Amino acid sequence: MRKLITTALALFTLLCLSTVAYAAAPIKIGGLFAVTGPASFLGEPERNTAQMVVDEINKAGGIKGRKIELITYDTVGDTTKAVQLANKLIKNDKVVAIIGPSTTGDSMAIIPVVEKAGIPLISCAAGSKITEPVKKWVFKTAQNDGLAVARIYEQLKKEKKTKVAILTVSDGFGSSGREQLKAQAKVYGIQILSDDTYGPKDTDMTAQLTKIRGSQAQAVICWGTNPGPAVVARNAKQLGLKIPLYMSHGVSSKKFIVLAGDAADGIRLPSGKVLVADLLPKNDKQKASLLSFIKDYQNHYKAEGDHFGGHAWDAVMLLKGAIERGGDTPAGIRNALETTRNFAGIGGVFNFSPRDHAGLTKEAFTLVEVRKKDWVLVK
Amino acid sequence: MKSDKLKFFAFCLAVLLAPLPLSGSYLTNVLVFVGVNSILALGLNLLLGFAGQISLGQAAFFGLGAYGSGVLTSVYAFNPWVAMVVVALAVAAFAFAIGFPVLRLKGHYLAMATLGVGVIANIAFNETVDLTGGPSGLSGIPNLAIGSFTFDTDLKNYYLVWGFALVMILLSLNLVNSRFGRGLRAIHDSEVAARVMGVNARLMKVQVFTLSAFISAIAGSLYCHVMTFISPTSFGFNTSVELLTMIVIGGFGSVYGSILGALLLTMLPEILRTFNDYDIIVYGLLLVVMTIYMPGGLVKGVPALFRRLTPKKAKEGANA
Amino acid sequence: MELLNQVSQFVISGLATGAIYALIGLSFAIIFNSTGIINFAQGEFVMLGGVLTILCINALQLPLLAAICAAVAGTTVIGLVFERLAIRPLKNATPLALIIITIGASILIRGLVMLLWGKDTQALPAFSGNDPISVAGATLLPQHLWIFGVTILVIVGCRLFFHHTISGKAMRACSFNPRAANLVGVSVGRMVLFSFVISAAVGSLAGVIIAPLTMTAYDVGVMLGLKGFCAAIMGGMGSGLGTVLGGLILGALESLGAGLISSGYKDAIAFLILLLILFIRPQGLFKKGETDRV
Amino acid sequence: MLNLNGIGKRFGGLTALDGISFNVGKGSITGIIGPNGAGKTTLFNIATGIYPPSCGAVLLEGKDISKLPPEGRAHLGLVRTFQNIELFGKMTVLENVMVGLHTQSKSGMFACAFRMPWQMGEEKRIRARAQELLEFVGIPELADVEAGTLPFGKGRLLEIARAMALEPKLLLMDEPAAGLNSSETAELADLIKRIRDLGITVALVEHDMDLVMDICDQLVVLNLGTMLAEGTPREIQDNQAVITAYLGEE
Repeated sequence: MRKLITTALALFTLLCLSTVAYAAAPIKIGGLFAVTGPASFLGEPERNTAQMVVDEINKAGGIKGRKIELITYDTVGDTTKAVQLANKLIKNDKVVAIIGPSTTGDSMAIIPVVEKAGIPLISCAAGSKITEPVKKWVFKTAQNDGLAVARIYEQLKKEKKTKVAILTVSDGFGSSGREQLKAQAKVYGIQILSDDTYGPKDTDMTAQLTKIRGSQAQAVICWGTNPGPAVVARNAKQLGLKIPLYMSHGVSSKKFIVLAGDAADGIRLPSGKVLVADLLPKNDKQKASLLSFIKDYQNHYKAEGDHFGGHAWDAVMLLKGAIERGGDTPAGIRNALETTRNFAGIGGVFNFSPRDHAGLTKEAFTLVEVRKKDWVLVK
Repeated sequence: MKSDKLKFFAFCLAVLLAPLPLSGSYLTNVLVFVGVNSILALGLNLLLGFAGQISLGQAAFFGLGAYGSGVLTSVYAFNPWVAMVVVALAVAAFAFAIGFPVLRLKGHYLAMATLGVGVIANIAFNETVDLTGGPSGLSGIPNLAIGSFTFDTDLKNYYLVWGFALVMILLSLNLVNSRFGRGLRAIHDSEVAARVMGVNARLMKVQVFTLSAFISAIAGSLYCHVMTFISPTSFGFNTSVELLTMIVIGGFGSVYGSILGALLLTMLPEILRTFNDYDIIVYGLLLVVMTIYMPGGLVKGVPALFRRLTPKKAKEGANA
Repeated sequence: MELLNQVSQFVISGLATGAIYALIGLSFAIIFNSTGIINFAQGEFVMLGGVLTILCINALQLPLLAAICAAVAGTTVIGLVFERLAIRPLKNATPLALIIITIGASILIRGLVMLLWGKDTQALPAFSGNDPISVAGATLLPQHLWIFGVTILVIVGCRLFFHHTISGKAMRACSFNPRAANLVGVSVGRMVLFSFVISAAVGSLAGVIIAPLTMTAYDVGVMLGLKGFCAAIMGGMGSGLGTVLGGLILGALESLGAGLISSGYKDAIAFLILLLILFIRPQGLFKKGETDRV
Repeated sequence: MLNLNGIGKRFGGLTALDGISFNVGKGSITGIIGPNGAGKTTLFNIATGIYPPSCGAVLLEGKDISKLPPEGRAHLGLVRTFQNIELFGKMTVLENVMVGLHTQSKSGMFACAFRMPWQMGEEKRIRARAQELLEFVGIPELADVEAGTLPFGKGRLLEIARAMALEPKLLLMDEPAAGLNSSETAELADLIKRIRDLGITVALVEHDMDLVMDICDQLVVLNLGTMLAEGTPREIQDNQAVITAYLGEE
């Protein structure tokens, strides 16, 4: 109770101070996140992070003396709602830019809306379709699935493993990964021996893994988000599957280790650097951003910031940079975004250009392995 | 009869004028979806509210309509209008075919069978990646157009969708107050008695099931051309339940009730005015509380409540 | 040989999953048999079992066994409250109204758990370790044995209760003819309440014993509930053993389907079977006689 | 008119009816009586096609209709009323009768939805005919009342009007006097006679002996699923087996 009062008081004082300090109208930006529904594991940290970053910016004096106002809505991972809410942000709230949505589906659904309205969108979803082909007003911060696939294939090639089995979840994340896994296999001279899927709510994947065990595959790549991959890890251990198991960046959080328990040991996955920030060399460009994000998130939410939150961090910070350079009009922001160079964020080092609105290279990913319930870098 | 006509004209007028005060507001956009949901709710209400046959797989027909139109126009470059008609007829034929075995079932079993159809359809949308784009969706669907006039703004889409909705409403009103509609309502009240009266219950149930699938498929086509992007999540079990909720809230067995339900539920986030996670609880509570205390939905429940509160006027305005 | 091993693994894994479907199916059948209601919120009882156990362990620091008992008891209370608040007030309930109410209740329960507990998936430690056991060329986990064991216990328990105790017999009487049961002095209302209580307990027990394998979250109930219902339908919605067989067959077919045909269409296979059974043998696979299902 | 030939019905192991055979004469009023549990209602359900018989055949005007569903029999002129009056409670009194006119009209789904001109004409005709029938049974003033709110006696009259709408050749009534007071019963007796005078054959299951003896031309007595006796009311009153069956009950 006392805590509540203190917080309320603090907020109130802050409010008073801020109204005195900044008379200029705030810059409105919109946020669309799937805070509830099946994609809430993305939407919730993203919304939290976005709000946190905006608060921090405002606390530090805003952008050129003007405060930012973040207006967020919950899409529930429902494309229809996403479109309605995007319209609401643009027409009612009159935002100058939108960050999110969390899922590829929601992003694809609102692209026609923002393109028509001419409002810059920085999507936090991973699907490469979002920015390929390049759309005038659409950018994204989440690393393309293709980059994660490339990172895994590169490692396999280094170990001279050429035969793999893939097991993907049948939702947007999994099917996008599956597409990339198949598309890039040839480039790396890799042969996909079996191609299986599982449902997002499935509770037993031994059937698929048994099939894989019976094949000549030298590695399994599983593409999904919690809890599916944890079940896969446990089933693999149950079946005594000997070949290495690779996961996607979809499970690159401590949560996965908790869920998979002992079975997580030895599993490798490509991850944004946020997971291993403290292991990075001092000269890593991203290190400063990463450490500040982790520290802030810990302070605000008493929880570990993950790389999903990182997408929103990047989006807000990119927007901040663009507003500083290009002013507060949608067109100005868009043009400034497109000229962003060497922005070291959470997801990687961004370099946007008229030809590339995703801005990352495969260096954005590092390959990590679970060992003794913690992450280590794979050399 | 006269008052029915008057009511419909008043409603048409309201639909026609509604966007004017909203000019340019995003609410026009929301109203487009209210229109789509109205058509869907109406289709389900014909089946559920009038004939008393539950369907938890309505999203399947909605999805088949949307994907049918979407794939035909974006991949095979069909004329959207032709695609809409072809797809709606195909979906109706499909419903007619499965209608006979499905509608032999009653109550819970019917609910489960229709749910099964819905689940299977949703899996099919997810798995036929080459055709539908799978879980990541199908984009690049064109807007509808007549000649060079393209339905590409909210306002144009509003009149497009509501034009369809009004036609459906008119046809439904006609149907309900006719030989066919009476037969359906008789089946709902007592199937045995209806059959003894010479009502071919089996055939009529399948017919209305087919009709409701047809209507849902049209709604699907409209939806895909308005959105220009579709993904399987829009056509899952939740959608079917949402439609059910609309009817329960608006009015079981009432044409205008379907519209009211669609309006309220689509605008629910606006009504609640919260950015919070409570929507889902409100949904659940509404379903339970409404079914127990207001089984006729708002359309019948509110006048009844009003009558109870003002006992003197009890005799007037009995039939809403 | 390799194929044979694979098939044996498919079948055994399938049976383990099937045992869960059977338990959940049984909990459906218990309510149906004494009330004629299909409780669409049944899956939520399963979810509550797992979620409450984890909650008891994490928040109250209870030992596993105590936590399980507390969770089952807690779910039972929720089942009781559910019957009182949502089923009892409905007079002259039509199947339609009951379907809608139980769907509403399931959404409500799910929503409340999401708000109070969060959206995270959580794991429960296995009851007795994670070292695989080898059976007929296939491997199992100790937890699978727990599942089989508890399933058998529950079946035997139900059988004894419904055929050899006064309350059990009274509950069966209610389902055959509530009016007649009422005339001979059985309180139908109390029996309905009873059936919800027992069913909630069985459902939550199913939720508890699979939580270590599948983990749990606020939204796991939907699919499990549907599969359990499939099992019950296959078994003819009543005969205890029929439902169990239904569950086991469903689990095995699903697993074989995923392994040998297509993993993507696994659930579609399950529901296709459900539809076929409803169309061709609505009285279930193992039951003879007339039904009012058609 | 209606021939029942060796009808038998078993529910599981229980034999509800066994070897029932009799003939309902054209233009007559036939009463089917018997103590509780004699199988009267089951017999009715078989005659109207609600259940299939386990053995035996139902013939209407010499034609085997055993395999026809209820609606098919209705089309042939075999119509029934129910013991617990099965009205369409949420529809108005007039609409109830209009459903009865279903077989007398033919507009399909499309004609109804698009309000074809001839469908409108048909609708008008149906409405007028329904009003006539309400007058025939004596409740024209209740046309717009919701049927579910009617008192029991009026409900019975409505049910008869609705059955009459099917232009039956044979009207089967399941305990028409059940739940009626004495003045209502007298009214009913009068109505049934008027129906017979229209040339419609009537068969009824009834407990009210006074009513049965008053209006029936012919009686059939069932006991424990078998036929006990058949004959005119006078013959039945003197039949020893019948007397024993009824008295033995008490």
